[in-house]
Amino acid sequence: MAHAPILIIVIPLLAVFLTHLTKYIRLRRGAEIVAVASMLASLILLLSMGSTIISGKAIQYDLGGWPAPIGINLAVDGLSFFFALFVLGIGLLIIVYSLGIYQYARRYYSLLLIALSGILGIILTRDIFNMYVFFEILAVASYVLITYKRKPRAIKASFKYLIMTESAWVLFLLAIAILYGLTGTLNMDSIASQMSMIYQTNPQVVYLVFSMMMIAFGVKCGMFPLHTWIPEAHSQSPTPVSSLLSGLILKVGLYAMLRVFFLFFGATLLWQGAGQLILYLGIITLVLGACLALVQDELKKLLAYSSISQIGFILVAIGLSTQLGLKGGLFHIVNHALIKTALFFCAGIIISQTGFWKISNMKGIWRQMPGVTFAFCILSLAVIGIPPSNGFVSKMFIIQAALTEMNYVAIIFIFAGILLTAAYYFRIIQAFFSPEEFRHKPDFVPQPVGPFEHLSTYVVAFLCLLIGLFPGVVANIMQPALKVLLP
Amino acid sequence: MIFHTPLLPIDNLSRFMLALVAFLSPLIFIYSLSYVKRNFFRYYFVLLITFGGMLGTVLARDLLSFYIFLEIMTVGIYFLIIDNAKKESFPAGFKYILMMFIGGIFILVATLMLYNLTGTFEIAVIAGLAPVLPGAAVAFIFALFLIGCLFEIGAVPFHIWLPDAHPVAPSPISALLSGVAIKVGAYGIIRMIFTLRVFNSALILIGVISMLFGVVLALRQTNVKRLLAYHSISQMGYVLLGMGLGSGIGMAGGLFHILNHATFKMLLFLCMGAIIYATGERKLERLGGLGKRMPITLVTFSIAAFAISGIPPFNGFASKAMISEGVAGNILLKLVIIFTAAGTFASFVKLFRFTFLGALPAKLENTRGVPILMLLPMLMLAGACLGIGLFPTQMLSEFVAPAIGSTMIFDFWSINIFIDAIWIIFLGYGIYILGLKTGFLGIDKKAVAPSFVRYLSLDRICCDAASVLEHGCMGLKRLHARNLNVHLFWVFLALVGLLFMLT
Amino acid sequence: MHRISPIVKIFTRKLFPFILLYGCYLISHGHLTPGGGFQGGVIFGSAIILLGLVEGVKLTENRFKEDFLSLTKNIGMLIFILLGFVGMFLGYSFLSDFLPRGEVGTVPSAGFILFLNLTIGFMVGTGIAVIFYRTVRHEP
Amino acid sequence: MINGISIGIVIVLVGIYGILTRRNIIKMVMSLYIMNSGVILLFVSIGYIVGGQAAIFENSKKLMVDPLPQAVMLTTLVIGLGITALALALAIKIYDEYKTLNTRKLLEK
Repeated sequence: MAHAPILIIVIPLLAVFLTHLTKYIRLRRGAEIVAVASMLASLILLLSMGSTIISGKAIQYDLGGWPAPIGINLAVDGLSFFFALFVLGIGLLIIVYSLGIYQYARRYYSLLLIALSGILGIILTRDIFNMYVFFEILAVASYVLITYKRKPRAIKASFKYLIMTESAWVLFLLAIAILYGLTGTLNMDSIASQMSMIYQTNPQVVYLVFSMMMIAFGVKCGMFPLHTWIPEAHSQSPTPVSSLLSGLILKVGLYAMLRVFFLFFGATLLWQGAGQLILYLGIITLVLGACLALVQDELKKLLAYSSISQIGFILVAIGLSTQLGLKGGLFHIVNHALIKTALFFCAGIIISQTGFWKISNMKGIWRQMPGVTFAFCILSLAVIGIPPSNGFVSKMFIIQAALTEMNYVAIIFIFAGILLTAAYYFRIIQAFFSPEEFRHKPDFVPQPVGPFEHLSTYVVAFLCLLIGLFPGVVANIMQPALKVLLP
Repeated sequence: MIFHTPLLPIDNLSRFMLALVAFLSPLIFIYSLSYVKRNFFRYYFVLLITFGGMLGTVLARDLLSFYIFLEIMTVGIYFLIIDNAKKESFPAGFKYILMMFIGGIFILVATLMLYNLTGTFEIAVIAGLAPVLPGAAVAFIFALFLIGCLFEIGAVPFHIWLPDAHPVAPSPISALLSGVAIKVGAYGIIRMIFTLRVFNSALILIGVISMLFGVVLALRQTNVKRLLAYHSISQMGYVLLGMGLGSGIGMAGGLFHILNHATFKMLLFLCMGAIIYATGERKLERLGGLGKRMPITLVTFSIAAFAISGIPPFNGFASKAMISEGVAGNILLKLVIIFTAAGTFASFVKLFRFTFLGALPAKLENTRGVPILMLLPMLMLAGACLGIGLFPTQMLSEFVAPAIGSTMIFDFWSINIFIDAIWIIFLGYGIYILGLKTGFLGIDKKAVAPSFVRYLSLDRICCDAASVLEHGCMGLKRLHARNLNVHLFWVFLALVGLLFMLT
Repeated sequence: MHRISPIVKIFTRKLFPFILLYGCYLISHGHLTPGGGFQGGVIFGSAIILLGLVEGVKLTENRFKEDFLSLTKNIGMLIFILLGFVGMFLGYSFLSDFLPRGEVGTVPSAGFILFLNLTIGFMVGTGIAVIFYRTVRHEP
Repeated sequence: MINGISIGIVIVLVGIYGILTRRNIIKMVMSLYIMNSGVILLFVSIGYIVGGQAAIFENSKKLMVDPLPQAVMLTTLVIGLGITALALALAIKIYDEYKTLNTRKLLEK
């Protein structure tokens, strides 16, 4: 229906305030019901637009009736539909996972919904300042979510995350100011149309704007020099929040990078220096994340470093800036979001049941929790890229893209990256299956792990294998997205 | 759309390998029925996945599904190796999966390069296009694919995982691993030779090195399964030599040796498994005099020992004769073949002497025979060795030759083959006696191990490389833990860096 | 804590309603003169904070109870979104101006922007008051 | 020459200097807000037209300053408020737990 784009964003926002009001009605788990209902409503609305998007047309929507260059308008084209779909899917998964943990109160669900509506806003908006506002909404919600359990280390991690993100995003605001000075509008499409002319007159300014935006998106998606907040933020936050962080927030940073760079600088800049630059930064991120993960002993921190190195893979794929490279990159974004969310679920279940944080004292956990270990094995095989899983398909596309480009540096480092990933994931599997008898933590009462956690983990593990076996389904949803990026 | 993988129809080569995999793997299932005592569900679940992976690899009509099933098989075998969860099985498993992964990526890169050249993964189509493709690219792709498969086979420069994986894995798994899994790698090479029509003489060099390296180190071993593992390397050297010759007879000899090696190597591992099952001992020093207690294992072991060293009535001699026939011109290769055969014979005499003959150590007083379910596969395999040995011509004409699509008759019972056999026996016994005296066989501890062997071994080089990487990563980690201001400084430094890089 | 001098107490008690009136002026003339929902709301909040500082938190607590304030905050936001929906139901797009525009320069001139400002002012005022209550009651 | 834009840039640089060198986290939050206000000044002064009148519409056709940056900067101000309030709250909690505000000491804790 006509108002679908704005409704997708506003319904979770509406649900935020409804969850606050459920305090006054006696519905026992009102907040959860409202949260799940709002996500389902948004999902249904998005799917209702699916048919038109797949056939290639984009849906415009002007907020408040003002036409494009003046008012804020939303556009749902191939790329945003693709991202919105998997964001809503994973958002639903995260909410279902946190249903199990009973002590999460209304405040948690309202913050989660604010974050999700922020993400959806970023994906659907076509106005660059509006994207900044939604990024800030998302950022504020994630700062508070990280500190939800009020652990001192979590507060320190959240503070670090806040300072780093905000100081980078001041640069983004500067970039918007410069763009507004040059083009006079805030709408992405009109800026893009004038971009090539601006590049002719003064390329220096375009380079400045590009590097500022690169820094801003780099902090959000954990690129090489800007990834330092990720390990603490992931390991100290509650499990569903850390999967929200690495599953969605890193991916939205990548989405914004894709959207802005290919829209603004696509024709002029990307094919000379910038694409190569993203490639090399991706390679450094890849190797750094993998190396640090090799020597890491805390499970959640290790998964955080592995997120950084997988983001490196995606950056390499984007840096190649060919049709095949983008296809591999987009596919890997979806795969990695799915797999990493479920990996954090497994880590959460293990930590809440055993109370251990370090892998070294999780030895021989296989007898205690065979199901979770089995799911963990499937998921880590998926991250490495063992064939029947979906990780393999996207890794294959990325390698193929690097081969067609004859970019030997990229191939060698992708090779090393896959190897290092295999090394640190098999190190974990080795610890799980080790022969020593599992020593319980003295006087530790394991928290109750309800059916929701196990259910959502196994569903995602099965989904990974399913996508691995039938990648065609995701590939043709991705087709319109590729046409948007590389016409 | 992406994965239209036409698994069928298959040509003769796949049918040959299918027969090999399909006939031998069920024996593993039967054998492990009584061998495996704990966590049955996990063991059989992963074994079936591995079996599926093997069948898929053999039946694959296009390179991509070949790679996919190869990876499934590799991961399956990894979980089987760490199945009996002994302390030392994990480093070996870790080394195995990483080495196999390197090989896998080589194969994947080669497949994708081929896809870029020809636009398809289908083997048949690529075979058709092969002559028209640019020569240099085809040679490079073949080299990549070859390296990948050599990892799977465990040829010399890439063999590091094999001697560690075998002693640690449960016996049926090491039988499966060296009996069937290695053969799939050899199948990959043959398949690639046929599609790309590239004859690469490097194979001969690698084959010869593997043969010598395997035999020399096998003589030194005292751990029963490690000895057999080194022999796998040397036997696969034979296969590589056969394939490297490039002539029809060489290829047929190599293929025939794959079949023979699968049968007698699996039989050897099953016999050793029976001994370990009965006595619980792995080291030769603590074994001895089991002949009386385990007669059937004695018989089957001796058949397999004769087969592997190429003594006429048993199946090893047929394929070795073909390969030595193929290599007839070159004296040096002839010498190498004779020496390896003799060395193999010597080490199996040693094995035979120290397990079945000699005094029964006090501890093994009450060793009983092995349950029937374990003996059955051993007897069947012994029968197969004997049968192929007695009727090699029929075997060659309607089973091995059509696999390569050539009708070939080879006279197995000619006189010089008998002379070679006698040469092997005498030389082998001589080496055994010499080795016993100088302690080279490592039995009675006055071993004179040349120090350079310890220094040269690739294994140590890899471990050192791994520890260097470890220190590097620890250094990186220390470098990484800084306070907030420094991390912010990195943010703005990145901005300046980007600006500098762009302009 | 030294005692608040009586002058300050009397003045705040007398000035309190006028501060609120000034806040309302800012909100209602948001679309005409500099001001608007947020600024007016901040004035509301500062009025309550002033009362809290001078009279002591317990007195202001029972006058402006905290959960009442947070309830109004949430309801304010709900009304804002519903106003957006009203625009949508009347056939225009979301948050569009469905009221007729009065002549320039008078209060009803900007259609439904006035109601938006009201809700925002309401919400921000109560929100800042809630922040003040939480920080005052915080003990390490 | 001195106009709104150059002063805005200077303020942002002051903020960046502050956030990089100060050890005390409260001072870092303050310099964060300085950076924010620097950008706001820059953005607003981009829309400034010399001799333009304040963008309040009284149906007179005089030259008016571009109102869009000002409206946009209202939102940035609100966001700046939210971020600073949250950062200070976190700083208070950090001080409660670790009894120090120095980033170097915080690193070891």
